[in-house]
Amino acid sequence: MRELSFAQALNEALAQAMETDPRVFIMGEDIGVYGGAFGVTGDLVHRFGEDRVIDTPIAELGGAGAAVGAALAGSRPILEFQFSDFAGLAIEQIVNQAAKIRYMLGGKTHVPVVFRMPSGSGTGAAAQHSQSLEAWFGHVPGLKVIQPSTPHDAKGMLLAAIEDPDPVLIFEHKLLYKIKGHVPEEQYLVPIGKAAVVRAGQHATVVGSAIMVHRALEAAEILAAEGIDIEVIDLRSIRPIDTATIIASVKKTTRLCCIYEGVKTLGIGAEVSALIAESEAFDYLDAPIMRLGGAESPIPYSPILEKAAVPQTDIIVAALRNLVKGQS
Amino acid sequence: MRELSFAQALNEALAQAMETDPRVFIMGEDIGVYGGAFGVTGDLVHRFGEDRVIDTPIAELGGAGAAVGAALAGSRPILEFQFSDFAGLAIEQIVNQAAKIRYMLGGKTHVPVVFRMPSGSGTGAAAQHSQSLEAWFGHVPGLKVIQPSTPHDAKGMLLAAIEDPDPVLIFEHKLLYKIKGHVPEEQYLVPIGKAAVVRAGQHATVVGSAIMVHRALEAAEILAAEGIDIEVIDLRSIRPIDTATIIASVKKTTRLCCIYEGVKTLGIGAEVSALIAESEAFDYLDAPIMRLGGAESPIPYSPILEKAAVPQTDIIVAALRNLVKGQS
Amino acid sequence: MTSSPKKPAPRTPVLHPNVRPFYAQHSPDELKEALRRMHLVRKFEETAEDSYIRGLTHGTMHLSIGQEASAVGTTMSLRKTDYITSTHRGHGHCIGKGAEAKYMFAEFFGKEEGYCRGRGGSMHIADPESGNLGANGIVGGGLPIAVGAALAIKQQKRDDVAVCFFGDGASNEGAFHESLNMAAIWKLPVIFVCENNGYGMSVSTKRSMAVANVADRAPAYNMPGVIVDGNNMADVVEAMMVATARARGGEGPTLIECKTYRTRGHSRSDRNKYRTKEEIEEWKLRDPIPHFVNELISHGILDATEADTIEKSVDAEIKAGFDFAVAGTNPTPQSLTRDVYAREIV
Amino acid sequence: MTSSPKKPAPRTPVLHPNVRPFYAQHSPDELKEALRRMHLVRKFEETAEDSYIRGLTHGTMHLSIGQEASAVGTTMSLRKTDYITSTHRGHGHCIGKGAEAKYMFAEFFGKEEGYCRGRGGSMHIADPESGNLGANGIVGGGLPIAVGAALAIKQQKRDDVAVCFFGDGASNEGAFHESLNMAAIWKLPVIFVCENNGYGMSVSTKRSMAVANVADRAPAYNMPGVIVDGNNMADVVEAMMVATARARGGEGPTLIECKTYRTRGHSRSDRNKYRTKEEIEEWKLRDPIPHFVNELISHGILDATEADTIEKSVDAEIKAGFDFAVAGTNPTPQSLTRDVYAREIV
Ligand SMILES: Cc1ncc(C[n+]2csc(CCOP(=O)(O)OP(=O)(O)O)c2C)c(N)n1
Ligand SMILES: Cc1ncc(C[n+]2csc(CCOP(=O)(O)OP(=O)(O)O)c2C)c(N)n1
Ligand SMILES: [Mg+2]
Ligand SMILES: [Mg+2]
Repeated sequence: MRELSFAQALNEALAQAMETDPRVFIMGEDIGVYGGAFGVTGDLVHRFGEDRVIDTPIAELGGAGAAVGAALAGSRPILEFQFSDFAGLAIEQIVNQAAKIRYMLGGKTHVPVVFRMPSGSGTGAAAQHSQSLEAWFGHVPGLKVIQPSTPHDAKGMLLAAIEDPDPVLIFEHKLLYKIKGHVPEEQYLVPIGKAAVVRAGQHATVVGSAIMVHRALEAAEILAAEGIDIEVIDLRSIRPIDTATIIASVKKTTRLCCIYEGVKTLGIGAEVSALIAESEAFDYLDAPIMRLGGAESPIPYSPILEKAAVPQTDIIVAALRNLVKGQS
Repeated sequence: MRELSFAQALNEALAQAMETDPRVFIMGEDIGVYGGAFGVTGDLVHRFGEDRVIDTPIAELGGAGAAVGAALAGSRPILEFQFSDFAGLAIEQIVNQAAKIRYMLGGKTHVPVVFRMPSGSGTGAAAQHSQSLEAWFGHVPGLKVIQPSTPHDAKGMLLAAIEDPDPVLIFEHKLLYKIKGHVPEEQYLVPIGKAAVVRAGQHATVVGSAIMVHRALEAAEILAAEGIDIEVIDLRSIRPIDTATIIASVKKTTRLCCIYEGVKTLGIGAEVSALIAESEAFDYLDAPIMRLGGAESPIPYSPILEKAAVPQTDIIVAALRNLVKGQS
Repeated sequence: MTSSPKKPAPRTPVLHPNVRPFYAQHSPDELKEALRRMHLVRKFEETAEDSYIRGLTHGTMHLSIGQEASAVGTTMSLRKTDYITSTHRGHGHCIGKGAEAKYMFAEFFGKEEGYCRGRGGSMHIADPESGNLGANGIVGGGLPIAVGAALAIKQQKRDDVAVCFFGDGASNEGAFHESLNMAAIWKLPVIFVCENNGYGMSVSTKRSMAVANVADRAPAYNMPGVIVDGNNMADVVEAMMVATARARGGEGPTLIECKTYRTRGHSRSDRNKYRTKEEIEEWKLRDPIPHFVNELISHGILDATEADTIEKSVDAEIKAGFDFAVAGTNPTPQSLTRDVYAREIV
Repeated sequence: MTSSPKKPAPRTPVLHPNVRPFYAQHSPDELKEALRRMHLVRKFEETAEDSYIRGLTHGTMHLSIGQEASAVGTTMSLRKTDYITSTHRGHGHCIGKGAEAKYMFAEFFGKEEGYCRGRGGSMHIADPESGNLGANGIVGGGLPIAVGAALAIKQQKRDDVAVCFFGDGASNEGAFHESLNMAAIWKLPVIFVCENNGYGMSVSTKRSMAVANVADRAPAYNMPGVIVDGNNMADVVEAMMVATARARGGEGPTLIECKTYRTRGHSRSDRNKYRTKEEIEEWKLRDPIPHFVNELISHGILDATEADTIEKSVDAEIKAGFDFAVAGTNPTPQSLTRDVYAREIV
């Protein structure tokens, strides 16, 4: 079974898409000879040339707008933001243009663009380089927002995003780039909008995404030793969100905890909680719906504080034990 | 009792703040001789001069950054975005700078800036001029986000925002500018972070903000005739959010409906629902938590579609009847 | 090279002994069609304004009355496969690129028959079929989009161009800087057409820029910056002939600044407090349409009766378009979320 | 007006018969202090780099080694009440504006004693007390902030200035355009200092701009654009003398482009694939520090032993600062949300 890192899986998806579809090209800051700030584009510029692997000036708004325009003109652009935080400079093009153009034009056109969003904390890069902004874009009709947690899904979901006729944002947690896992060599699609039950359990449902899926699985292993049986769902897609899978799980386990790195308030866990609280699963709930989200602060530099700012495995273990056993 | 329109109340707040505090100034597009796109600044340029009522070029990022810089240098800037949609161009300065500078500098400075955000639909201005983005900013630690629904609160909360040492965004629903109400002549503060129970009721709690408070009250009146007694809470502040007031109400009424104009998914109703679902009030709930939010689409131009895109009174009435009586 | 008015315009303009390139290189039919479109823009907007005043439509509306020469002059010789990105003041660009008034009216009235099926409205009327990538409610929003369209053109090895419309006010947006820089370093086939009507809403260029002309900013991108009388068809078209030849030839972008004026307010809510009646009246005397009619007549391309026929035919088209729109179908609330995505979410 | 080296610099530079203004108008003590600060910047960064390599700190780090003349030269004559906005490569600006190495080290090590109490780290080290409004992790983020600070200065009728540091890469951001335009139309006391080290991360200015110099963009804002050898203290300081005099005198902003080079990689992850060893070595020969030492000696302001003494004193300060930082206090997790707001949320 061939293993690749998350970053290598993304690189392979980009390479295969460019090989099979001449309309596909990638652009971004330092994605050429530098190979990308996180090494995802690697040597693609040498394989596909500077016309299809384009180093942009440092101009996020212009870069995003150029991607939108190229998509409208029949190309298939993939724009890498060096850090998802910098997309804050391009919100106008992503949200006011890419997300709305098709609708504003009555469906007479569409915008097949992919925005790659390296995100999350844990690298000591502090407040302006560590945000998790997936909830923002999940709030925007016209966009699709995905967040793979494994190398396998990273490749399959990026290929699905490139093949999708609508604008897709793929959030790539920086701490995942180096993790390894099985990745098939052929091109394959992992559908957008489908969550995955990555661990079956009886006592509680944990819904998480990206790095939090791994921490949830660690926590589940620890709790298994105590006879607490946790079901873990990898959300994978923020918009559209796979409500059915979560409802089915909660009906079975009767307990729900949402774990996410983004700021707790108005983060993705708020939506997951509300979806269940308004659903038929509400009557099955045996406990309040728990949320473990990022702290109500910017991400600090100090490693001690940075760790404290997002849910860590020990915290998750204690919280789930409390959820199931009702103990603190 | 003196009556002023919502817009006049804001104008009076700006004028009084500038009279009493020489550090206060306002800037924005067409706020001078034009008087503001919605007439809020009116004739202030004639009263306070072009040095304190500054027409900026059409440059939202630069304007917002200039406001941040002026705040850091000891002034008290108030920036008007002509439409909150255009703040999408200035997210970088609002979210990466204004919200984080104090924290990144270890509390050694602070950023007393106010951003005025005319928002919402109902004016036929279509997808790029009608958004309700309060949820986005409510997700950002370091910012305060308020959303008054009456002329009285508009004046008092804007004065509180100007007096506040931290960055505050005030969302002004365009359909409210013309509504009239009692406004005291003196300067007064309506505290940021406190919701208001604007109608006491027994059978269900409705939490809304801005224009939705008015529709909720209309709906409550209609339902009162059927013997359904609705409690209406005006959220007023999105960040910080007044959880205690909502919890107390839900414990009493045992039913909750959140009504908001922003897109339903990941909108403010998601947070209100999740706050209750994780709280001690959960055990008091006799029904799933209901959300009535904006449609999962951009705001369309056609008046028929535009109406259908956000909760209207008739929809609210039917939904609340269903919530209380369990009928459809 | 030829000056025969029958032949279509060659790729680069040619100076004719006694006729300027615009007249030398466009056939009478082309010139008359240009005039017809100018009338169409004018009368479309006058009728739209009238419907608005009569309360037949809602929302807002930005009229380009007085700017028809720049809108039609820049678009009249474009191919269908060329692109434009338009603005909030885009009715003229839309018609210039080949849109039909009836579908524009239908959009303006929020009907399913409209170009945007009633979803877009006045500020977003656009016909993608004709290469119009969209009007834009965001000032400067179309600038990087045009650059991207030109990038795609280059990648697809086409010799089409992207024409990017924007105003003087938009040139103060960061998007202007980022877009012109990218177009310049990548030598893209973009023509940046700045319709400088002297004001960004209420703020004059004197108050919003430190230079006298938007074109004075072109050297910062090592790009030609051309200033023309935006109310003079011949001036506008000849600048476009040079710029499009440059762009199609792979020589890169050009910035054309059309000096013009909007004789109506910025939008419906404008009380014109920031300018004088005199200024407005003075510019009304420089109306591009009669000026063009007179030039056509003086060149013997048109006579008074023909001029009248053209105007009458436009009146008829407008009337028919208006009736078509009024009789159109309203969208149903059930169709609200249709077309949010090209692939409906499962 | 005087040329006596004892007196502090007068507001406007004066040409001395045979000594250039920089030497004529700064006292030996001022000049030696400038040298000391250049050493301090260099040695702070070398020590920081070493700690990083030894795994004593985490995160990333952007070194300005080779750029000390522009950092210190632009800041040495500023008042405490003048402002600067700095960048991700801001250690030099911070020290130039008067910060102490020990508190910078403490920040670098994430300690409560640090300038940002360990919340900011290398990319955000700043001492607001000394008029440093902050380093910035967002390229171009400080540009409009400096404009706003200058706007406040003007409103408060002060004659202070705001110095805005940014790189060649940042000059391609829309924020550059919007900021220079606002500063120009409002005649604000801002000095835009572009430290052009030839690259924005891996992309050379040849690939990211269509003009040869960032200063070539100044005319678009009707602003003076001055180009100086950024590795030559005298050149940098004299350009600043003129610009600050202009700004304090209410004559408006200036753009100064310091041509320089970073001899280290962009950040820790840089493998220098985009430039040649030869280029780096060539620039190392143009190291601003020995060049300045030689000039001071040739002007008889410094002798070899004194030069050595200064360097030794800096070594001691660095050593002490490093030890201070290592011995510092780690923040407690409980303090995580402290200082998010100035007025704690009730
Ligand atoms: C980003 C943005 N800022 C502000 C506005 C509001 N607005 C609409 S048109 C306009 C003036 C634009 O001026 P200009 O670019 O000169 O075009 P003109 O209206 O003169 O044709 C303004 C401020 C907007 N729509 N988008
Ligand atoms: C808005 C934004 N885009 C990209 C980055 C990533 N980044 C950090 S520094 C840098 C290069 C900046 O180049 P320049 O302005 O020339 O400054 P230099 O690093 O050369 O000192 C880049 C691309 C960022 N921090 N912020
Ligand atoms: Mg204009
Ligand atoms: Mg550089």
